[in-house]
Amino acid sequence: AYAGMTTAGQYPGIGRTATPAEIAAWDIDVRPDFKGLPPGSGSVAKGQEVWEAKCASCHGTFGESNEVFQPIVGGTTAADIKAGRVKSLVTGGEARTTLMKLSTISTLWDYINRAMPWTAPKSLTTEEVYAVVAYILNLGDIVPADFVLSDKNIADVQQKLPNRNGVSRAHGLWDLKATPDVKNTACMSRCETDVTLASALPEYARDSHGDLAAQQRAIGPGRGEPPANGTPK
Amino acid sequence: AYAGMTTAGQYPGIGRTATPAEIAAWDIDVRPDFKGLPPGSGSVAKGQEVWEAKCASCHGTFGESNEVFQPIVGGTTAADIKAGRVKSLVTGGEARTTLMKLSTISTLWDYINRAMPWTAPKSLTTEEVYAVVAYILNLGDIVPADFVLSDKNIADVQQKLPNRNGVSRAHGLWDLKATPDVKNTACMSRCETDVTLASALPEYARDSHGDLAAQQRAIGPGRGEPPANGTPK
Amino acid sequence: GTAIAQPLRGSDFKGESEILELPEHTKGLGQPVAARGYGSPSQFEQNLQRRESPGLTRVSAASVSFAPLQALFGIITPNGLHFERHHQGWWDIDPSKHRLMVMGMVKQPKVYTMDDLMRLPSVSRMHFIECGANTGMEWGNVAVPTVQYTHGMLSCCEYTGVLLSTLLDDCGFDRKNGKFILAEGADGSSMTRTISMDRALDDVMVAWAMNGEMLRPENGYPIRLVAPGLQGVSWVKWLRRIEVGDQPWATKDETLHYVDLMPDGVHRQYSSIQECKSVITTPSGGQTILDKGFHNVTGLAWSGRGRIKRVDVSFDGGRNWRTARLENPEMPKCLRRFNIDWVWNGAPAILQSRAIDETGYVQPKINQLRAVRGSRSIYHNNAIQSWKVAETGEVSNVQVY
Amino acid sequence: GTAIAQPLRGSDFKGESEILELPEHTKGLGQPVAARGYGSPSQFEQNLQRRESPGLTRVSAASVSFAPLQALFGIITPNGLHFERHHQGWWDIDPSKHRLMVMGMVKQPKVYTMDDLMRLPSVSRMHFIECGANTGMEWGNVAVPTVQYTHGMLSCCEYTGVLLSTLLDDCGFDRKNGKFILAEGADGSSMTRTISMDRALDDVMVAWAMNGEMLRPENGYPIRLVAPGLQGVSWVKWLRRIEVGDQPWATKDETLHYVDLMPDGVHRQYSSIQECKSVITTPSGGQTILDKGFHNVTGLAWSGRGRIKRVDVSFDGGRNWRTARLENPEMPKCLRRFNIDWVWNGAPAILQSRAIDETGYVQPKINQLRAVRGSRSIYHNNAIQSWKVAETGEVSNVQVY
Ligand code: HEC
Ligand code: HEC
Ligand SMILES: [Ca+2]
Ligand SMILES: [Ca+2]
Ligand SMILES: [Ca+2]
Ligand SMILES: [Ca+2]
Ligand SMILES: [Ca+2]
Ligand SMILES: [Ca+2]
Ligand SMILES: [Co+2]
Ligand SMILES: [Co+2]
Repeated sequence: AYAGMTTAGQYPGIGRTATPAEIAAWDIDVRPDFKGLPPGSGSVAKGQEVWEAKCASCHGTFGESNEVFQPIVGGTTAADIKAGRVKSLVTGGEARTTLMKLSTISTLWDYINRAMPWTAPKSLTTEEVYAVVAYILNLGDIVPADFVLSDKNIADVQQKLPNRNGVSRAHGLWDLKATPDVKNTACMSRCETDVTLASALPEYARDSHGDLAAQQRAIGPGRGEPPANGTPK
Repeated sequence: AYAGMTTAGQYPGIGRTATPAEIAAWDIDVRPDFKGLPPGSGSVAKGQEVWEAKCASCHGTFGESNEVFQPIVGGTTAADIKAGRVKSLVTGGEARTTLMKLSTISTLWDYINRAMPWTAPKSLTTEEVYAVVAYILNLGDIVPADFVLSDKNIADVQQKLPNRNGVSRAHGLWDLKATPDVKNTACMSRCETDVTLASALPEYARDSHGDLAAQQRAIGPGRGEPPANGTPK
Repeated sequence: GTAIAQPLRGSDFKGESEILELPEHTKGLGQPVAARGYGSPSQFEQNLQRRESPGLTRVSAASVSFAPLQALFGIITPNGLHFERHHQGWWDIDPSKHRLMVMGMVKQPKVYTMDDLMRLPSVSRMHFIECGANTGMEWGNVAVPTVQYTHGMLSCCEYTGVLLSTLLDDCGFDRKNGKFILAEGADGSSMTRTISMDRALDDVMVAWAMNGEMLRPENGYPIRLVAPGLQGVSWVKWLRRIEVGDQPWATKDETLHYVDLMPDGVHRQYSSIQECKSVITTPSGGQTILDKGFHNVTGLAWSGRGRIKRVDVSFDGGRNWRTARLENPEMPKCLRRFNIDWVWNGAPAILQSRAIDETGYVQPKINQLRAVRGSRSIYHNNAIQSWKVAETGEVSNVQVY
Repeated sequence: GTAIAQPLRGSDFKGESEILELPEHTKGLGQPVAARGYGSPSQFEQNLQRRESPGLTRVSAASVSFAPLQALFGIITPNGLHFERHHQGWWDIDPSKHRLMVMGMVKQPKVYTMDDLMRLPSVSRMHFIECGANTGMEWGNVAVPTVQYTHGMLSCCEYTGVLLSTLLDDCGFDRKNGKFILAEGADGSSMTRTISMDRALDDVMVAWAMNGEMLRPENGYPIRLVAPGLQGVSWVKWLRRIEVGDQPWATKDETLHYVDLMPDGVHRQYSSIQECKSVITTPSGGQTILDKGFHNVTGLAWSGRGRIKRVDVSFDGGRNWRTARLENPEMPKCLRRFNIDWVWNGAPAILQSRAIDETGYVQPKINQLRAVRGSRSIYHNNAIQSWKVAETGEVSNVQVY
């Protein structure tokens, strides 16, 4: 009965067909081309309700809080919306808000739908997700206060994202066949002629990680403290 | 100062010379040629005292106990002493006493000195070790009841050990260059023509290792119990 | 305080009490076998724990704990010390209730139980896993004191599981248009990552075991993706679903995080290969060298592009280099342990290691990386690490060029 | 009871509740990182413990606990499940007070602290360790039910330490007359074993680490001998002393035990090489095959003489054989994992594996071993293991020829 069944791709008795209902229950991802996006809509006003009830405690009333996670809103301008490039990313420091980085609106929709609120992921209705995404966009001055986000107009909103043109895949870290961007050589002698000490642990950070000696094995060469009988001999 | 010090065998700063007292404290091994045997002696009578006070509780008054470990005494004959080969080893089952196997007297001395009594190893004096070895030999009828074992006469006693000629090093499991004694061939098809079931777990032993299902992972193919929904389909 | 063996003192030195007075364990009876049916480390090893870096993240369930590389040996990371990275906390999932669904552009979408998966042809392979953000705190300046915090988002295990290609074949995936897969976890964050089909078919595994036993809960029990050479976030834990598709997904951790900011303000998206890298683990920051004289200097090297072919070590801040001894096995996308002799004469020194992989790529200096990528990239800092040894024997984290 | 994925039932089958109702862990927040600074296995893995074989020994401190091979993966044995063998119990020794003495036929007898040893040039290598008495209960007849008890005195780790040759060189050993070394432990039994100098200089190590961390107390913390290819008893734990000599020592465990009784009543002394051997771990005795259909049959192979080159598997009691897939790495004196496809049609079957090492030695049948060595040898039973699969799916231990 099992003759010939060990040929590649055939494992008799293993696994079963997934049902449509099962696929529907788990297939929640939404892609940049909006494949997977469920039909529906939500207003900024409704989004504000959701936000204040379920999000603001962690992310701040205006999405500005740095307490639980980096700020969601801030750092984008009307000029950025026009250009599709967030200018402060060129010059700014390391503080980057979600809206500064967001290049695909699907990402925000998908993530809130799957993972937020943090302590109760997947508890939002489809309308609530549309609404709260609309609200965040409104906080970022990307859509007006009377906006209703829906599967019909989300592609238009995509064209307003401040950083929609801000990403690139032309680099050496995605495709194994691509060329690395940084090169060193395997020089063996008289390589650096002047060795400059560019950086050391700042004084204020010395204690930041607790008692370092207590994080080392008490024997062997990798010890945190020299032995009782003193300094190197 | 450290020039040239990484040459083989030279590790500056590592380790120190052992002192004579330190070597004496740890160098307790006694070899078949009696290298390492400390001078001294002990009588069978003294040995009986030691045995009854410190050994008999585990090994039995006559070294016959099987409770805590296999018997120490038994299974040797006067003829064995003469031949230097224990005859019952040719025909007997798996029960083998210490004296049946003992081929070098140094082994008994060394082991009792280093490891017995089990709960207080290295607590015996040199005299006590000589004595208790003498006593065990006497229990095995190898030395008389008035015998005093010493570093002077131990080589003579070696010549009386029932199994002194009972060992061999001529086999394939000691020297990597030696030839293995058992050979099989890598036959691939029609190798065994009749497959005989020679042995299976006896009924009485089925429960000997407890609930086997509880010793298997509860998932995966290596389970102890078939799934609730039944036998192979 | 522990004693160092001293050179033989005057003739009045009889010996150490540790030798002359036999210790209790040489004169007594110890504990029985199976006293611990599943054992744990010695009581004297308690300093070695995985630890958080204070201030790095705001909440501990969306955070990272670092492996104590300063105290590990060889290439295998003990499962109890494997680094952790969770986005919505970890769970100990009942494996009998766990399912894996493979769907999307396939002929037959399928559901597998753990029983099903573990009956399939399996492979066992050793691979490193490194978080894309490892050493990320050091793009700008020295920020953290020890190798646990500079490089501790790195671990290496022997994984056992089924090749993802086996599952994709079993479901009859669309070989023509199926260019990407999405892997999704079963935790609250339902972590999602895109992997290109060529990599998925190459060496990606759905693994249930690490280092001989089932995955630990913190590492995705009962199944996780193993994506050799790719950054850790792609190694989706508590894996529940694989979808085959024709486009990448631009998920939250492909768009808002794990994107590398370049000097021109552009984010490199889908940056995921962990390039060739190495670090000296002993001696390293926060340690103190015991004494002048001979030392074995040791560390780890790895590359997401394949095998490690050579590691050079410098003791003078990069002026001169010597080639280290490499331990076996030589495995692709796996850690490799290196060792090199050093006689310390008590003078200040700067120690560095530089790895070369089978593609010929040479691990770069921090200034070479910064010249191309700036210092706001966060991810994929594979710079040569420098440790400064002071005259006192204290070792600290520095950057030189 | 766990569920097996069923073929798609009638059109009324909407799906499994495990999928349709999202589990708690997909809808909530889990535990933080570093909740456990040193982690442990899932709560669902508690069946897997090292265990004693009842009646094998009389007291548990001079006994053995067996590793649960039936549930392990790959080649690495998790340290918590490594088999144990103690003669006078185990101890957790303070490493700062532990010393190693190297003496005898050497120019300079020396004492090393742990600090000293760990500064020396180190190596990291993967090796199996097998007790010489492994499978010893089966010389006569089938005696025990599962692979844990038939083969569980077997483990495999990545060891880190210093080569014994480095220490012998450092002390200037007598190259001409120093033909043997004695290794001695620091426990109550002060276990002593003779090793010939050619082996000692070849690949024997003084190791302090197993699988990336320090040795476990049960395995000799802080140092043990690693004697690749030799039976476990030679891997002296809690090592305190190495003596160089010109003759073997005939210690208790070289004279009264670990001697192999031949049919002529002679004991083979110094029998210590672990010859080529293999065993199927899944399916194995005490397990039940879930279902007809496809199964991955897997097991372990090893040889004390070097590398494993081939493993053949028979499903019909040795009539016909197929060659299994071998996993990498291929390391000398190290476990090797094999896998082979099998479609079970529900009929009774007898499964066997047969390993071949780099010397060309073919693992023998039990009757071939008995023909030469009888059945009272106790040690070094490396026979082909047979597992019988009944129609019910139950797997049991049998001997066939
Ligand atoms: C209990 C705290 C908490 C609540 C309530 C909460 N969040 Fe979050 N949120 C977080 C944390 C923590 C993260 C980071 C998760 C991670 O590291 O992956 C996050 C991440 C996010 C992000 C991704 C930001 C980025 O740049 O990666 C978005 C968007 C977001 N939350 C939106 C929401 C919305 C909308 C709600 C309410 C419906 C909400 N959050 C409720 C804690 C919370
Ligand atoms: C508390 C129990 C106990 C006491 C007391 C004890 N022994 Fe033992 N003895 C053992 C055990 C257990 C072993 C096996 C140890 C092993 O497995 O290595 C043993 C082994 C031996 C052996 C080795 C036998 C062989 O064939 O391997 C000899 C000889 C021996 N004991 C002699 C003595 C003498 C002499 C004394 C007293 C001075 C003594 N024993 C006291 C428990 C005890
Ligand atoms: Ca089935
Ligand atoms: Ca989808
Ligand atoms: Ca010193
Ligand atoms: Ca000696
Ligand atoms: Ca310079
Ligand atoms: Ca036959
Ligand atoms: Co990460
Ligand atoms: Co043993």
